[in-house]
Amino acid sequence: MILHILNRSPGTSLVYRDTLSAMGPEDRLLLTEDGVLGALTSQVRHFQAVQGRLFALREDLVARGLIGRCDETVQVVDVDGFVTLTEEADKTVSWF
Amino acid sequence: MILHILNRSPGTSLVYRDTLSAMGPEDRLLLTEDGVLGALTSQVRHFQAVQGRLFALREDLVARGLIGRCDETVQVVDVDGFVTLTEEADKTVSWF
Amino acid sequence: MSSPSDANGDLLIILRHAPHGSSWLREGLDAALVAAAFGKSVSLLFQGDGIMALIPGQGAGALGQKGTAATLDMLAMYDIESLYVDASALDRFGMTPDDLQLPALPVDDATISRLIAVHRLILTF
Amino acid sequence: MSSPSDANGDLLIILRHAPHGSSWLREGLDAALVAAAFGKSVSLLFQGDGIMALIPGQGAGALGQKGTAATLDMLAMYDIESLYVDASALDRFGMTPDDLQLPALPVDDATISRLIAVHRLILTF
Amino acid sequence: MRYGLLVQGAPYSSQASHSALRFARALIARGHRLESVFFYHDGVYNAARLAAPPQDEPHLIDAWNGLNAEHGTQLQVCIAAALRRGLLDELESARHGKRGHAVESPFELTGLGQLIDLGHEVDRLVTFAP
Amino acid sequence: MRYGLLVQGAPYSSQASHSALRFARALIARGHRLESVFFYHDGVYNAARLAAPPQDEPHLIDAWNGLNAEHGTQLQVCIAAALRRGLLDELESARHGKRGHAVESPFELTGLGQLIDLGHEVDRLVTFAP
Repeated sequence: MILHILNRSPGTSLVYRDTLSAMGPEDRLLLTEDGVLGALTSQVRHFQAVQGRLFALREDLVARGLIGRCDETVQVVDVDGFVTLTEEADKTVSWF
Repeated sequence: MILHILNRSPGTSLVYRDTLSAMGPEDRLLLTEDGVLGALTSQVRHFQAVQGRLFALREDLVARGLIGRCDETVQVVDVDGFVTLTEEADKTVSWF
Repeated sequence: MSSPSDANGDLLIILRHAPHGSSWLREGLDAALVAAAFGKSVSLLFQGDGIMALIPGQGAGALGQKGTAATLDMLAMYDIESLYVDASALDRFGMTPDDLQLPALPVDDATISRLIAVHRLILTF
Repeated sequence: MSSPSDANGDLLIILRHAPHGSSWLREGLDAALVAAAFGKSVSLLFQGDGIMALIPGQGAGALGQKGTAATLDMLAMYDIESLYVDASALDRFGMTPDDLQLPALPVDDATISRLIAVHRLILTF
Repeated sequence: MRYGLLVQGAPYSSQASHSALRFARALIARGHRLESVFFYHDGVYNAARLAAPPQDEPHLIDAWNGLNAEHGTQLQVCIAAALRRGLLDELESARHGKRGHAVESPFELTGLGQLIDLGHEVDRLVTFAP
Repeated sequence: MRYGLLVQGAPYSSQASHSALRFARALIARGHRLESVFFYHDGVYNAARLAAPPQDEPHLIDAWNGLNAEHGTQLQVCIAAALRRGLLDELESARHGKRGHAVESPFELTGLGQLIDLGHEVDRLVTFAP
């Protein structure tokens, strides 16, 4: 399992498309920084292909006032959970 | 007439969408830097709404080896032409 | 709030970046406050991800760096009352003006191009 | 050119940025050359706008700053021969492998994820 | 016409500075006057006096200095953006109790108000961003 | 586990440095070891010793120095990326015939080879980019 980390909003950047292309069937995707905009209910359809393997960073959602608007299909983790995800993954790939 | 200047590729960034939203019926659009990728025949459909008012910077096309791949509906100008466009416009707006 | 047709202003600042991820939004708001302090009439247009600036309940960022919520509260103090928000961006994010912490007027594409036409200077952030 | 299944390499560098507009591409290629000089087996994947790195006929940039065409020519000298290009990006730009200045193998999504799986370290630029 | 430029991109990382300099030379060659270049956001890094690019690459700081020397173009750097990023002149360095400085004349640290003034004084303000 | 971080974003301009520091503290708190932070692209600006952010904002350079002091984390700065951008230490400044320096210990200018070594030495390398 590989952890992919995406820090761009699907409202601005198309890098999410390359990220999804590069993900294997067990890989996980963590949305961080402006990437957490992709976790909103209105945006999460962009990540339908990785449903169940989609995570978002709690601190970045909270800082933006978006924690209550995060779609329920997204697993919210804090920075300790981020570390755990990197422990569990064979390696990480960052997309920006 | 207002000159809009766009330096992002439509292959990566969605800023072109906001640019087009903001353009009035007489306004012109100049593609520069990585923005000249939008002048390729395969990409120029993104800018159909401003056909006839679409320009691309020659020097940036040449540096990228793309001068021969620029769509014929795009008016290619060099940096002197860029200055002329700013003279003719009431003001400029940069999109990035 | 003035309607777009009144807004024959000195400066329109277009804010396209979300808070926290970069300093664009903060630096754009700083420019707005300084221009207002210099006596210019300033309008703000929140476009694309920039509408996230208007979401209530924002806090400090990683390591406690300041967000932009406090700066937004200062806009009224500086008489910056012409706030516009890109209606299509609101739609895209599934939001309405009621979701925003400040009263901003939703504007369509034609109005955005008119805002740009009637302001003397445009800065994008 | 090795096929993806052979590529059990040390390092995969993913190049997603076009030449000239930013230094990402150049800095990514520099990392590739240094890794190869350090004896690592290096593969390159050109993805998205990064496929523009492979267009022939590139020149110097504004003010004459160096492009990346010369660096690409050095790849073979450093034994970097595993070059892959995102097939969907080629399609999107209406290009074929014949349009490229170096022989790069077009790869589909499944192959891209496999490339990432079989390399020890992945760097994106 | 009188022009002003707003540069927001770091040198060497983005093409913004290169494009701005190219445009500056072209507008001057056409007989216009370039009053000032204002550096904001990561554009303030253009003022880093210690920049030492490889000899086969353009030296952007020298190029900015040349604009000032030959055409009297002011080089104004937003002080708030600069201090955060470590671009202190001698005065600010002393004020912050530090030794050494990273910015020197003809680049001058100044307030954001100068950008607003510039934008309203000149006939055209053109932004070059990363 | 042994971790390394690659930081590619300028401080104050992007969240990359903030996110990297937050992650660094969390992994250390969980008992892992952070061997080194490598700064590349605009990340090299994190080493600017003169940075003077407002007092109510985090001082990122101090935070990096703290990681080094408390946990022995190396702070490695790509020398090629740094020289272009004006981030010279005393040795490079003298070598280029300049006065003053912008980078000091515990930040060290080093080759890109150190990044490659780091990536293959540690169990996890995590990139924080702008």
